[in-house]
Amino acid sequence: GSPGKAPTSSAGASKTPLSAPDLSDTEKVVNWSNWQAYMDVAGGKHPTLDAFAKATGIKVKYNEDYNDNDEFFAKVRPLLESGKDTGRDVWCSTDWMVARLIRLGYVQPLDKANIPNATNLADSLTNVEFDPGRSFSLPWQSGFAGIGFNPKSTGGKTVTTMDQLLHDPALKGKVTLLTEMRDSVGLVLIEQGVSLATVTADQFAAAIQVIADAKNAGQIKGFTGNDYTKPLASGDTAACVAWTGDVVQLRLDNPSLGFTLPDKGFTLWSDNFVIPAMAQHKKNAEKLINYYYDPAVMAQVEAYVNYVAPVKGTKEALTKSDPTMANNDLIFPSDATLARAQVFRGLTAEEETSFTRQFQALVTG
Amino acid sequence: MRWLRKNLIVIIGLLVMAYILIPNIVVVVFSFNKPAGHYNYEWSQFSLDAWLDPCGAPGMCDALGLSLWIGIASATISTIMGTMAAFALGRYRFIGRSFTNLLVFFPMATPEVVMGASLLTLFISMGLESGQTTILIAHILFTVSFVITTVKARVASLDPALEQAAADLYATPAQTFWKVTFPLVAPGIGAGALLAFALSFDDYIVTNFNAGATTLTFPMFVWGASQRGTPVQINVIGTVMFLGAVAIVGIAQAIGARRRKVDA
Amino acid sequence: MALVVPVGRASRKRPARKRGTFTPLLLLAPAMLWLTIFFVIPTFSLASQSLQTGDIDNGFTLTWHFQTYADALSRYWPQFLRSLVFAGSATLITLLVGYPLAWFIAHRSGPFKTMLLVLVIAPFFTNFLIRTLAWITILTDNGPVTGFFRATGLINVLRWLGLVGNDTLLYSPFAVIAGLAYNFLPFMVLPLYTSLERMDMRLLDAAGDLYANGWQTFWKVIWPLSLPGVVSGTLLTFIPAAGDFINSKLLGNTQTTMIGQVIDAQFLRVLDYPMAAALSFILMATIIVMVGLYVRAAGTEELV
Amino acid sequence: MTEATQRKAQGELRLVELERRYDDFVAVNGIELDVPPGSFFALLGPSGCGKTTTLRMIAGLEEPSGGRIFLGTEDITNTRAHQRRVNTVFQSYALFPHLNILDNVGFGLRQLKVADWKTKAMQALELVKLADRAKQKPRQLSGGMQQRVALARAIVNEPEVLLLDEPLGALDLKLRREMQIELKRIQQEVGITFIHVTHDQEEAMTMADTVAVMRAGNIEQLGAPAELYDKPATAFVANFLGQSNLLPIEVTSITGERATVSSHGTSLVVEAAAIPSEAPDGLRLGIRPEKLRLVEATDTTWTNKLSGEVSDASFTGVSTTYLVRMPWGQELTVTQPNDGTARAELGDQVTIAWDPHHAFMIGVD
Amino acid sequence: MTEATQRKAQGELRLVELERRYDDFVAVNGIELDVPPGSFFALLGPSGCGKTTTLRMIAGLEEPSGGRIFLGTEDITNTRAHQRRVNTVFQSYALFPHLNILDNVGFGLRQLKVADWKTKAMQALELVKLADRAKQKPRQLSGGMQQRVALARAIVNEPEVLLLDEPLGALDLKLRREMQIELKRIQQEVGITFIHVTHDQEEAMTMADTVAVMRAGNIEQLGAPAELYDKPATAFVANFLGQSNLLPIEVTSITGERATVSSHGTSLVVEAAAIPSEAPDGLRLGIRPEKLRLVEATDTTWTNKLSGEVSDASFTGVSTTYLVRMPWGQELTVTQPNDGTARAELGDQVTIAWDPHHAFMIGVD
Ligand SMILES: Nc1ncnc2c1ncn2[C@@H]1O[C@H](COP(=O)(O)OP(=O)(O)OP(=O)(O)O)[C@@H](O)[C@H]1O
Ligand SMILES: Nc1ncnc2c1ncn2[C@@H]1O[C@H](COP(=O)(O)OP(=O)(O)OP(=O)(O)O)[C@@H](O)[C@H]1O
Ligand SMILES: [Mg+2]
Ligand SMILES: [Mg+2]
Repeated sequence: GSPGKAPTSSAGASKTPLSAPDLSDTEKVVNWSNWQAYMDVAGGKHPTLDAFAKATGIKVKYNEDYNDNDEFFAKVRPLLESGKDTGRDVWCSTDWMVARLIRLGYVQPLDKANIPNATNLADSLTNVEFDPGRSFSLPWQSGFAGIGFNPKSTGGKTVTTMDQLLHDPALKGKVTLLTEMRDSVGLVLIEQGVSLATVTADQFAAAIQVIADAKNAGQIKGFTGNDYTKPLASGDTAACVAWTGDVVQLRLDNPSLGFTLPDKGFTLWSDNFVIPAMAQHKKNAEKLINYYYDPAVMAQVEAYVNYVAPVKGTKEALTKSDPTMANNDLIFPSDATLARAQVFRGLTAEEETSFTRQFQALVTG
Repeated sequence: MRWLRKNLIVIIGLLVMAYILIPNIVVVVFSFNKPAGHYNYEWSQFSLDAWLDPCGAPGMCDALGLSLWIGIASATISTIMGTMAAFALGRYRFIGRSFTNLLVFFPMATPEVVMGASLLTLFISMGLESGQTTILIAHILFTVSFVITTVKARVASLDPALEQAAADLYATPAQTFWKVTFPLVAPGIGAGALLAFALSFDDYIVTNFNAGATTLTFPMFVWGASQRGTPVQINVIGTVMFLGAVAIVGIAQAIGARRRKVDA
Repeated sequence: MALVVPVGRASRKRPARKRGTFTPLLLLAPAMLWLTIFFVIPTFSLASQSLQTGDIDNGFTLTWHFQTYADALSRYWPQFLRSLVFAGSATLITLLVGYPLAWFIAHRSGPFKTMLLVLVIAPFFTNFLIRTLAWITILTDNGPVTGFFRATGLINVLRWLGLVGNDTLLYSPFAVIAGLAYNFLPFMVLPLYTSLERMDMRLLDAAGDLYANGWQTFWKVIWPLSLPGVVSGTLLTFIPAAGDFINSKLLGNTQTTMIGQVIDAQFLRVLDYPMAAALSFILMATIIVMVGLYVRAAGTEELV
Repeated sequence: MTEATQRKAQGELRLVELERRYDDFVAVNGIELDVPPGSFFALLGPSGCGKTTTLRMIAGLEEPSGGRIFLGTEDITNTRAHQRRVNTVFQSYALFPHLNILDNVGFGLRQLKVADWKTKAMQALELVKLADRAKQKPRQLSGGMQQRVALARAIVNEPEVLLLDEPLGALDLKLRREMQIELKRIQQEVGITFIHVTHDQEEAMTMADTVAVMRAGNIEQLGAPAELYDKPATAFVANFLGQSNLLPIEVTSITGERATVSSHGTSLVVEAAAIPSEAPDGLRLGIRPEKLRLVEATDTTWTNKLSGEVSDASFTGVSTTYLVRMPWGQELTVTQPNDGTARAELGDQVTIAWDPHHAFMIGVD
Repeated sequence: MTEATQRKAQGELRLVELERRYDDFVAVNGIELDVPPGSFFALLGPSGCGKTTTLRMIAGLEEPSGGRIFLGTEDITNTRAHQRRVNTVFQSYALFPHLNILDNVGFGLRQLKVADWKTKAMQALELVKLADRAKQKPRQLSGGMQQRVALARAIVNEPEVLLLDEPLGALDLKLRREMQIELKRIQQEVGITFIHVTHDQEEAMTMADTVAVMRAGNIEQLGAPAELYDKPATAFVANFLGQSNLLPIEVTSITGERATVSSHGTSLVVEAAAIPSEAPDGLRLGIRPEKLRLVEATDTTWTNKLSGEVSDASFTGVSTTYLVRMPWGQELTVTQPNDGTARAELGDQVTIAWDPHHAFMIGVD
């Protein structure tokens, strides 16, 4: 593409991402927007970032301003739409957002030549439906959505299925689902035996209906973002759809908290590195990605963030320093566990609009 | 009984004050927590760790600094502009006054998401790069209405005789303003400035839209952090800000009192 | 439009000189310029957006599709209504608790006046999220506050009023209203303080002398004289509260959704910009109309 | 005026050791006062002597620092303002700016639930000649009009005790006289106890049954108007109530009813009974300017004569006031009625004379 | 007082057709006034006649609805208040509540950049006897003290024109007299033009060079005090400035300097020159109460005598005032000095007399 191309008023008109001249060789910096607390910390610094700067001479401007996929998208969309630089060279978006970004032509293909370590990508993540061959994205962290519960409030019961979550009278009015559609609806779909890779509009609508019924019956008290953690910990929420990383953290405080990955399956999500259109330091960004695809480096990160590492060999690297963590099935899931994980398929624009609308009608109704 | 009647208002006032401050107390308590994980929800054990390392959460102190500076700058500017406008609206009658009043209410009635997004679109079409400037502009925009409304109430009830007395004593309008009007309206302006600062310092939604890649404000930091667990340092900052404000006021008053004593 | 706000006795006795006519314009210029550039212009583009159709993949075009407004109203009127009711209740509560506090600060706090004013604002120094999370801690099901409500039977009153669903306080209309009231209390207290602080206490003496007891003095003298403060306080509370969504999101349940949440979802998640814009306009229009009626009814113009 | 009769003063107002301090400043210094029911009591005193403070304590608007207040047999010290059947005309008017004149005047009546408050308020407004202003706001009235509203607002309630703090100060002489007559009439008709602070001595003299002169928080002298005027007990009272010429004297001899005293070498005759027994030292003889006559130097009908030079003469309508300088430098003030008798000119050598029974004597304070 | 000399009144103050309306109410009705520089001008008039409004227009605090104001040759109608070398003592004081007494008084001096403002302000405070209150706030002072502060605040600036709106109304007689003397001294020393509104007629009479009597927005009469008093032009002035007894008369004959008139059948002698030429109808003869003497019925030294019955007698310090009822029902007021002459009793039949040159004559208004 050409940087001088006039910004078009209608989005989506350009499906080929715009690229800017790469200043990587002259400016030894890379701007990375990431989620909060998604990076190892020691003494007020990020050791792996410092090490990267030391090793390559590239300074990472690490900005923890990616708080929410939708909000972040709303913030950068007008810039991307009008063909302007977002000021960021790389960020980490969740799978479905990556799908949208690719669809809209807002992200650039990765130059794998600069990322030799990309081969360390975990096998389960190499071929995702929304980005075949991983040409635009590489996962940064992954996790599962399952069912978290607080035995204090369930009356000692464990919650093992979505069906129980949505219908067990013991949980009535003390259940929360996530506002993350693909996790909340995904779990219900899986429960119904639907594969997330092939989900149809009818199946989706049926799942929505199940949730709507539960909501109308007063079973569901709310749909939450990350703020589900506090009520779960205190017992104000008895059971909810929850993410692995959070539960690992919560359990450190409160070991009695339960977490189930339903037998029928559960969702797997990843937050993925992508390089936005018009990024100024694409090559530096790719070097950065490459750096984190070194298992030893990823192990350092993992020791802090407790999510699922997408890099092969991380578990081995971590075993030396922290064997308990290395043996945690939620951080380093076994192959058997991974086999049950599903990823929501990429949606067409129309599907995305329709599904989201249905789901939001439920959330804000 | 008599005592109760005389001090009833004090008792109620203190109770309401307590209502306002209870959450702060929770925040203070948890600033001494040492959570086992990232989440600072459950009391785990007493520790001074966070206090000894208040900037231990990377980026937080930078974000705090930015928020403070933006809060002070935007409160200052919007207080000045808002006070001026409040005087015009509270005191003069002119064509378009009702419309102007309306215009003042509109920004307060606009949902923040919408305001943030439309501002972003505007900035982009103006070619303004997101960053401190855009945050500042946005903050002034949504705080100025609050200042106007607060100050106007005070201006409206000002006794004009005093300003006339000043004019009679050779004070130009500007001098009248600074020497008589301002001191008398000061509580209103002070309240407006406090509101403006508070709104600016605590805003997330509008700010998030208009912040640049490297301008992370404190609320953005907290919001983001809460997605993965809130560091104890956030509570420390809350406590420090809280106690700091109290200390500043206390010291200022002590100095004022001493000066008065020296004067007398 | 009746959006006129108290004009002091100033207006008549002040010499309105020829050059005086420009003074208000000069005074207004910066703020109005600011509002015009950064608010009015975007508002026009928002208006146009509300009449567009399309989606982010294919872009939006202006089709003068007024139907969006009809859809917005028919689909989301319960949320609108709820927002107004919640914001109204919260405003009432802040007025009820804020008034004594403002009086206390203005007249009974002696040297602690400034200190208390800053303390009123102090919650804002800790982040709104942290604050709300602290509320969740306070209102938690097994906490002392809920315990108190249960022990005194107040919880049954709340349930009877439909403010809580079962015997817990959290995630209920009650929690949302309480949260709104808490968060917007400073917006009520500060303007009230401002107008109470300069009240001529001799008038209270006069009322007492003329057989008005404390309560009557309040209603007949203090209250009407503080109306400018009451009006601005209620406006500063009600308007933002009606558009708020944080409180209903964090403290409420699926039955407490407010319109701010809907707009947020339409804008950010559904990406239906026309719908979001239309909803915003309806919200703004509703608020402005209500405020207009309110200011006229309060009749602050006639005061003093 | 049916309520009025029930409401009229039942008992005397009694102040016992009433005291009020502001920090360490004593505004009212333990005064004792008995005001019989239905009497017209005038309180005089220089600026800042504590008159307003005293009234405010009686009204219940100021809490005494010490002492008690009785109305009849009842101790009302701790009764609240609105429960006392006492009304005040405030020195600063204290009209309610948000109410129109009629509502201001009707305020108290409405508190008392008087049904026809409007009629009564209008009557009171007619009394103060402001009936045509009933619908205006206080700020639209002139100073004197506002004062009359304040007056109407208090008297319309016909309380047991009416406190008037310079209620006529802003009125022109003519109106003041009319109002004085009205006040006196109301007071006698309704039988209210009036406590009247005024700076118009004539007002105090003509209207009051009893006059109290305050000085720096104390009551200096109390008595019937003529008594205070003719026989002031202290130099302060003598000079405060009208002017006095004070001559230092020494008693030289007392024979029966008459005594001989000398002042600056001149021998003068006084009434023996007038010499205060307790304070024989530093005695001064006082004589009012209007009791002094300009006489012929040769006139022998006068026993007391002094000669001097006219150092000033000023015409004041009813009379002319001369300053006559004595040989020892003191200037005596002489007021002569403009009754057609000859006027003296500046510089004239004149003789002044007085009747012994017009003189009074006071010790040092 | 170096600045003072430069600052003293340079030119006369001239009001031309000055008018002020409030809605359709005319507060000041096109008055014409010339006040020579350095003169002491008194403005009298009943409550609400427009005195304060006039002063406010001169000060520049109120915009005239019509007419012009000149100071010397300069048209100051549109000059703003702070640019006029005019200071005002406000009827309502208008002290700055946030400043202490010293700062209140020093306010104008500091505006004028007078270096030793503190010394001067203290001097002014000493003048009004409040030097010891310099550090207090206005609300800590009594009413009279506040008024004195207002006075000090205005005079300390020694302006060209000083407007005094009842500046001594709240002071006791003694202090008022002292202040009058001080004011007069300052006025003469510094040469300021004073425009003084007062309700104290004696004050106006003794202090002013010229007195103007206002009535309902108009100037009714203007002249030297004695002239106004002795020869009032209208019944209003006659009654406003002191009391007058007005007898309806008809001229029966004029012989040289004397004229004979008859009133209710009694023949009286008047000075022919006193008969107003323009209004021969409805003539009334006026005579001041203090010009009337109680005489023996047989006394033939008086040409004008009337007989009646004492219907009221009241003692007022300096003098006693009698009401004497004439056979035709009218009551005449007679003031007799208490100079030791015999007093009449209620019900006594008395004869009153006066000197023809003390009488004045007025037509109908
Ligand atoms: N703001 C106003 N609105 C309407 N009428 C007013 C206003 N100010 C003054 N007036 C009217 O103008 C007239 C003159 O008022 P002004 O204050 O000049 O009287 P004044 O001569 O000073 O009387 P006083 O001796 O009682 O102070 C009054 O009748 C008053 O009611
Ligand atoms: N709030 C206060 N704080 C301090 N001192 C006060 C206060 N109020 C009154 N005083 C003092 O008390 C004294 C008496 O005041 P008060 O008002 O009773 O005087 P007054 O006799 O009414 O005088 P005036 O004739 O001037 O009205 C004054 O010296 C005054 O300064
Ligand atoms: Mg007083
Ligand atoms: Mg006046």
